[in-house]
Amino acid sequence: MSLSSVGRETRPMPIAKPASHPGRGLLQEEPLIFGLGGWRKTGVDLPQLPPDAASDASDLAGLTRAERPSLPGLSEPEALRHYVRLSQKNHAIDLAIYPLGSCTMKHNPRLCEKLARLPGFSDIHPLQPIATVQGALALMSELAHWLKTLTGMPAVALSPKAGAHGELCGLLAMRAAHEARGDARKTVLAPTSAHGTNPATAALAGYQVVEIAQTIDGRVDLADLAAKLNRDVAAVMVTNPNTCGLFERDVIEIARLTHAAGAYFYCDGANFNAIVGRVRPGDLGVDAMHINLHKTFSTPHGGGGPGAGPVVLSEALAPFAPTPWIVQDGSGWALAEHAEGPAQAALGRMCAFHGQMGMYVRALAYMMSHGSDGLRQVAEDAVLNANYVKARLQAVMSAPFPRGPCMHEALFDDEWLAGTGVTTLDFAKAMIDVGFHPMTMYFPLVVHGAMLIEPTETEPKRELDRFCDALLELAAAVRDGDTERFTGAPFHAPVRRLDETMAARRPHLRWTPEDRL
Amino acid sequence: MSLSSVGRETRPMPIAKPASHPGRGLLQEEPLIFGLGGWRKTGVDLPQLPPDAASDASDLAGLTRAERPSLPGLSEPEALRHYVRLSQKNHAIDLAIYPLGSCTMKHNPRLCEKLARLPGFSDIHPLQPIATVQGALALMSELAHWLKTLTGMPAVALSPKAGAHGELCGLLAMRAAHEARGDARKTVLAPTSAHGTNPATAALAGYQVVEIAQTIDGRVDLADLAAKLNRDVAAVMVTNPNTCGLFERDVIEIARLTHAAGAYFYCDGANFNAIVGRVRPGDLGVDAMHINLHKTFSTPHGGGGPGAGPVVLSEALAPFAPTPWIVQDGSGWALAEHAEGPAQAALGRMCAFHGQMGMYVRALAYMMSHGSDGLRQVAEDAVLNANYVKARLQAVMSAPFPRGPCMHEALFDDEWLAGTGVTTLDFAKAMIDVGFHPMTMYFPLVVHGAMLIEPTETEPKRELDRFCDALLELAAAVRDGDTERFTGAPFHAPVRRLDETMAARRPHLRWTPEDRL
Amino acid sequence: MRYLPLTHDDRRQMLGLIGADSIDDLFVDVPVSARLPGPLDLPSHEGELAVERALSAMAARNRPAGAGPFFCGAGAYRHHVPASVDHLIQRSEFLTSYTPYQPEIAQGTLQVLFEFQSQVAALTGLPAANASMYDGSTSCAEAVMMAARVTQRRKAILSGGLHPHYAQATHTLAHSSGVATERLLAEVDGESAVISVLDSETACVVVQNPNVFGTVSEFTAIAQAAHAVGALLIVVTTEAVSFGLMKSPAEMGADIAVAEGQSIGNGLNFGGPYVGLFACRESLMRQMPGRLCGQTVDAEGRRGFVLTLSTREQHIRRDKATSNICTNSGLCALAFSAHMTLLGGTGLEALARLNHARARALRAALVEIPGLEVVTPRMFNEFAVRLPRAAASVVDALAAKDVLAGVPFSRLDPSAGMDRVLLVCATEMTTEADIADFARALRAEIAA
Amino acid sequence: MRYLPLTHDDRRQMLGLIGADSIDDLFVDVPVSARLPGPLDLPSHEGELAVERALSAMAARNRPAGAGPFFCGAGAYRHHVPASVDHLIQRSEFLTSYTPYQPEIAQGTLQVLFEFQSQVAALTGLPAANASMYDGSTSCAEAVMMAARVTQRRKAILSGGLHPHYAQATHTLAHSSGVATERLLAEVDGESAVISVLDSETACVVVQNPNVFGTVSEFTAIAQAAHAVGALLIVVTTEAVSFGLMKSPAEMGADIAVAEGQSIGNGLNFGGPYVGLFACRESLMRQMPGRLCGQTVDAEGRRGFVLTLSTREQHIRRDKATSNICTNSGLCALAFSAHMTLLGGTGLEALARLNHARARALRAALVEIPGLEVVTPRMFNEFAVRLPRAAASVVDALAAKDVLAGVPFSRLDPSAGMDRVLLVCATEMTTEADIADFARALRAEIAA
Ligand SMILES: Cc1ncc(COP(=O)(O)O)c(C=O)c1O
Ligand SMILES: Cc1ncc(COP(=O)(O)O)c(C=O)c1O
Repeated sequence: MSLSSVGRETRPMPIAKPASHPGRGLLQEEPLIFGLGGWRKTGVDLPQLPPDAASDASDLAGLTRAERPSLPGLSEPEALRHYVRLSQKNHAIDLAIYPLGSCTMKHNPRLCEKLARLPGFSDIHPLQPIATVQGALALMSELAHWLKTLTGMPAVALSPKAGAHGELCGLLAMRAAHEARGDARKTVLAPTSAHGTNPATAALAGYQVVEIAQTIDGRVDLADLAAKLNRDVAAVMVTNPNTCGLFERDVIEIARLTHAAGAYFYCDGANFNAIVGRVRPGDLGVDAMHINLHKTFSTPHGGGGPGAGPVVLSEALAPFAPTPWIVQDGSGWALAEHAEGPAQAALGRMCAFHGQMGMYVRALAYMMSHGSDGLRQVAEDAVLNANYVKARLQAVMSAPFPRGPCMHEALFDDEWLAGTGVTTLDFAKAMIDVGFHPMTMYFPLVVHGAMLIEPTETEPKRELDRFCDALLELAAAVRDGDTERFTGAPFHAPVRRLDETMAARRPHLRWTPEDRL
Repeated sequence: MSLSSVGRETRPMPIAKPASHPGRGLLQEEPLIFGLGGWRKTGVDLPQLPPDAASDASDLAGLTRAERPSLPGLSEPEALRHYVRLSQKNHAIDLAIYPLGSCTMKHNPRLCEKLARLPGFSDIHPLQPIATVQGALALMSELAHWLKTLTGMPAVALSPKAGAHGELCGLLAMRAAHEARGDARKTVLAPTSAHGTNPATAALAGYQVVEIAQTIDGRVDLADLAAKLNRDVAAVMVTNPNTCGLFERDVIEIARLTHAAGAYFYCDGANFNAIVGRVRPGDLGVDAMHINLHKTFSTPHGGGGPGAGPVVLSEALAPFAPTPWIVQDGSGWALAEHAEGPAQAALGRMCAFHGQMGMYVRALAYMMSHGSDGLRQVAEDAVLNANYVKARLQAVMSAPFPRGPCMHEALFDDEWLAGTGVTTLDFAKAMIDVGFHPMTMYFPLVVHGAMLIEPTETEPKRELDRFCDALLELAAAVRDGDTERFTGAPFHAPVRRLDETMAARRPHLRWTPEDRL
Repeated sequence: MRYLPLTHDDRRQMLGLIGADSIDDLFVDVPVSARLPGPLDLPSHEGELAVERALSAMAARNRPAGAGPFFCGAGAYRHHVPASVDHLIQRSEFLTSYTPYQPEIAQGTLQVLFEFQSQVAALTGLPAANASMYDGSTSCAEAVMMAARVTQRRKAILSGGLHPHYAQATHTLAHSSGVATERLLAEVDGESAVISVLDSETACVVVQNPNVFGTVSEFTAIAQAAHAVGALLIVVTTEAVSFGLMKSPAEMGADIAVAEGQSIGNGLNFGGPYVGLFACRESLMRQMPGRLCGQTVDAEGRRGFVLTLSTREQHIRRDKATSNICTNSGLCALAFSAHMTLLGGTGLEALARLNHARARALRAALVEIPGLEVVTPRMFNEFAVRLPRAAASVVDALAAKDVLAGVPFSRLDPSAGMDRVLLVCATEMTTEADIADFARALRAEIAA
Repeated sequence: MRYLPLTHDDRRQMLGLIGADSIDDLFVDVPVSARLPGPLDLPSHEGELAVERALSAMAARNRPAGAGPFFCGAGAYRHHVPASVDHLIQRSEFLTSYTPYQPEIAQGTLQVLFEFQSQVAALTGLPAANASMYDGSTSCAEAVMMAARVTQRRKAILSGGLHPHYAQATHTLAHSSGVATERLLAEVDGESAVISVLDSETACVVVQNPNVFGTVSEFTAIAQAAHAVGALLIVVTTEAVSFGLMKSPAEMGADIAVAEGQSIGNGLNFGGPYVGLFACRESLMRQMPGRLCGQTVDAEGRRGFVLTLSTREQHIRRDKATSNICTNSGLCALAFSAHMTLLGGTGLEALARLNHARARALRAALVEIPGLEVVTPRMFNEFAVRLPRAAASVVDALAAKDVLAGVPFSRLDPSAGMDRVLLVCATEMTTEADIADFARALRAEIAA
């Protein structure tokens, strides 16, 4: 994840407005669809209705809407142009490094897009007769096999729709397990450095959240954990590698203490990319861990989603996995869709149908392409790239945890900016002007003015050098006191710095006829 | 077609070079593939060879190359990024109006792209048994039916690969027809306004080219034509609507005179878009006309091709059409691939195999989508858009043929720029700075400093107004003597004006290790 | 490996600069006992061709909806998606971008989201729409949690016409926070039954239109009754195309409208990814889950868009957030919005009418079959029929004849005692020939 | 109509501004007799769905190469094209741009063309390559015309190993300008026979490697003989993958090299669109047909690319141009270049070796069949076999068994008296199972 600011909404100083052009070079200004004058148009040709059909409304008498939705329709040329123009105002992994820490923005193979579009996958209905979707179920169980083998866990629930949904699934399984043995519990322990979804999920699952302190070297404080563990604690949630990009050295002890207290150990697997093929969470005592297929296994982020968050489960939690379950039956594959038979203890259903099939296809294609050898290499190159960036920038930018290697991401703070009049936010916006997307800012919260850089394994050395050179050049400019370059940034983006304060003060969430176009 | 200049290669005055960034905002600088360091790499994973296979070279002893081609290979992330970055340095019809006169840059439906990729079309071999490609032959004959009906001509040769190839096919059919009756001829008549491919084709077909004069209202001078017609003339080549965007009022008389002299009438059909569904060339006395499927029928230009140039033929020329011919036989469709049987008199083969199948699929999908009603509307809207632009700009920009309507394109000259120090070329480059692609310049040659604007029917009124407003604003700037804005243009394109003179003086056509990267 | 740019030389040089002897030095923090010595027991890397062959073989073992007669609906619908929509969502700049946290270089995604929100608001009639949820079912669950927050009450009433999967997903989520879900008995025309069980403990009632049996209803009375006891009305829609013709949730007094957006712009995909639509009254805006895109200006006063009101969200409010959702369904929202932009209000209404006409034609054909009874009183594009025997067995028998006959209600809810009920659906994709084949096969099967 | 943005209102307003009463006023220059009163007798417009159904039905009546055993080559080859290549050529900015006549806003296309030319130069070994031709056969024809221009001679000798379609296309073009084409008798290993007919009238000799029978040869002696009489050597290659392993045309003394580039980056497409590769010696550069992209600098001294030496071309030189070609095969050149960039020299060599190995495996399987004789002495990835009876009938019989057995030579040249010769090809797409099925079916067919 990434924040442009936390409680630090940007509020740029206004600047005189220049003559606006229809476009500039290749960059086109583009109005809203509401400004393109398609109020009575449509860009879709449908067959004419049989007149009787049109007229006869016996079914719908009194049930139809007063007036048709007032939405513009555009011819295909207009619509296509609208979106192509807009697309060019976006940064993308296909354009340059996307160094958002904790987001694992890696290359998305086009093979995966192609395969997900095979009619045999894209044009099948979730409730077709089981005999007509044997290939789909086979693919899901093959994916499950890879996930279980890579994590060393006995079971996996595929249906969660994203990481946060997977967290919820994991905690609900723990709740079900506790309830099953009449041992209701109230709290969840999580470090301050945890990603926002961890406490949010715990609350959604009906738990109180208690924070665990962090040691000066950026790991969970075992003593504090031990002190806070008690019979009310349902789960301990730890991210590993953690959000500071560090491996939790004492993870096995964390698991032991957690289990000793009768609690379960939830591992946030968003950073699995750093260890895939080199470490199995199952060997660390984990009870549940979600895997963001849209991170480690490269399903595209698509400007915010969709993703998928399968959750691997320990023996203890497996019986409580949500429905549906894929089960082998003599003739082939079947689905246990209700809490009965093998799925009797299931915690229920996380969502309609069977989860994110489109992501399963992509993730499996990605895994098979890399293989067990390639996936191990993924982790190694991801960690190597992060340490390379850390090594190159450390001299100039201050790192809160300088000693020892980092894992897949390099963390810096804003100590080095102290007194320069340049904030982490300013520095980030200035990166845009030299062609780079900023890193994750102000996360994790435990580090002041955090800058979290995750290059991923799909960045070539050349791009890393380009990136580090640019940051070092900017850092030099900071030292030279060239402050405007930062406080006014960005200068070269499609728009200048945006007023987030105004957006929040007077929320304007949709176009209305009163608006300009 | 379009020229950035004719004998007027641009040679910009050098300017001090600014600090170059790796990128600027979203626009990324991108080196050549040779600069990305993939000399020992590959982005393709192939199965290992059986060792014996690798070693055994009994077939190839002494025949293998001294060293492997020294070409870089890039991983998919690097390769994809390379091309996506480069793509953003292009203008495209999907971004804005592409007003190149004579080029018919219209919207390319994505449905056509999708259908051309059906394995049943994209994955069939041209020499598979005829019984296994009946659908492909059916599609070709369906396309032929549409082309013959729309042009009112009895026959069509599909195989020519582009318009110029179609011109050649037409002239060779005429040559064959003349030779067949022992009446060898030497010359081809064509107006000065003709597109360069007309004289070039005539020469390639072994004819001498004699130019026909033009009347002051931009049409073929009948008297001059009559005077030049004689027993040596094999063909008269006329573009209709012509390259000035005007309909040849006397076209029927031109045909009559031509036939009276025993010559054939070739019509360049590049501008068929202006009359499709409203006029049938067959009703005008045409003997042969090529149809650029990549213009009128919207197969994408792809940065220069591929296209397709089927040629419709009159009764007189039909027997001489090149092989292959599609013929119906009892059991279905067949191909006459050799000059025998029905195709006995065929002029020969224009190319290997059967022509541009990929374009046939797209063109037929486009035709069926529009239908006979929609195609007629295409011509009407194309002509309407051109006349609208002419009407809006005429007040300020000088039109050589102001009186009467134009057809699909509006022609202006540079009289209105006289004495301003701004040339047609300068004006065009300045259009780039306000977000528009220039019109066709310096063509047709009969008009001084020509500016030929073809909007096509797929431009909405809003875009035409944006375009006209911008040109009128620029015209005002010219009158205000703001000359630098033009002579120095473009300022906002990915690169400044390029030195074409140097490129031609010292041709540098490939990267060599001596070059910078 | 084609996806890994580093060469051995690169790795050596980089380790050198880092000052590490080998890659293992970078994994020192991993407990020795947990370090894997080598690759796991899984196949090693494969070329494109091999992977494509393997997955194509799996795909070939499924029967695509487009391969023959097909009548499944029940929450997932087969509609025609224009080729340009799938082309657009594959644009690198949309496909491979992240959540637009840096607005200055994400205006493309942000403007699309603003337009999407505006479209959802127009369709539902409710002014505040968010930037998408996972799908319709999780939107329903989140709506119930939101209602509980707003009303400070802990009981939700779910109508007997609510899609069973939606009811189950809602129960799963509500249960753990102590919000009770009272689900009425499955009933073909049962929406209005919710009125009788309303009380002052009720946080919200959840009704669906058209409901899972395809029945179309009027909720104004329910809205009044709910509001009378201080409860909220949540209207669920699983077939978004119906927005083109049916009364909008707002017209019937809904406080929150949630919908499955898959029907517009998105394929069946065996159930996911889909896109959840979520809209509510202005006054409830700050209680909404999910991301919101808002209009603002840049330093030069030009219009621009940003993610806003994020103080509701997990990354800022943490355990006080309105939801835990982070990654949502952005690209599916783009597909929805682009298809909606092509349709426009005019096209959507025409599409809705066409769907209704097709369903009427299907009903006319099936009603002729002896032993078959149409049980849905008023429908849009799907309806329920009662068969002389268990629907599941009939469906399997027809599948063997390559006709996908619809969804047996028992598959969704085995305990409802509706084993003979079959849910069938028709859309603009359904041809006369499909209908004839279906009717013939079904008649034969029932007679047999 | 979904592709036509103008509304009736727009049209009315625009006609008003133009000062026309109706659209007919704009067609006044059309002779009355030629004005069509209304739409022609063709179907009227159809929606996407209907068009997709109609064309899909046609596609379904073809047997895709990928649907089973397949062994056709003879100038068109089935290779694996990486998914990213097809994705890239669909980028709006490549797909929907025109010939790069405005270099400042076409640097994307221009840099690709410069890289393409550099790649073609490296593969052929000849320094001057153009920006593509229609295909291999028209490149061959243009090469002969170019040789005639350069040498001022009017006779071209075509080897008996040259693809018959190439020979015919060349004859068609050369004939009309009075350039005689002397085509030697079709012969499996006949390239060297050209030497005997060389004389001082000869403008060029055209040889192919591997030739149409799959035979791989050495041309150094031919080059010397040709140069000795002042003729040029033109080397044709129809299987571009062979550049990864075989001697380059330049290594063997070619003056001009032309090739079909389809094998790299482009599908079979029933014969088109393909992409012609054209390269020559530096000294012949200005006589080349087609477009050339050259490197230059912009006003700020930064590197950029432009189309150059256009004084050779039709749009400037008109009837004196080196060719009439205008539209070429730009997008196929991009596909070629992108695939080549993924392969690199390393990958191309590996791919070539793999193709050779597969063909050897095929040959090993077929040679076992009684009555079948392998006639190609040295091959790369295709070869000719002689069957006991007419190859065409055998091929048809096997097609009925869903095995596409290759190309009967008689299909290319019925007059050569080689009716029993069958051309077969194997690539990286050919599996062991395909080969086994083929061998089994062929053995049975021959025995029958
Ligand atoms: C550490 C961590 N945990 C959890 C999540 C939530 O995952 P998702 O966005 O897939 O819901 C993220 C996503 O950014 C994350 O970085
Ligand atoms: C009038 C005219 N004739 C002929 C041609 C040549 O057609 P092609 O480029 O398809 O060879 C063109 C192409 O621009 C043209 O405009």
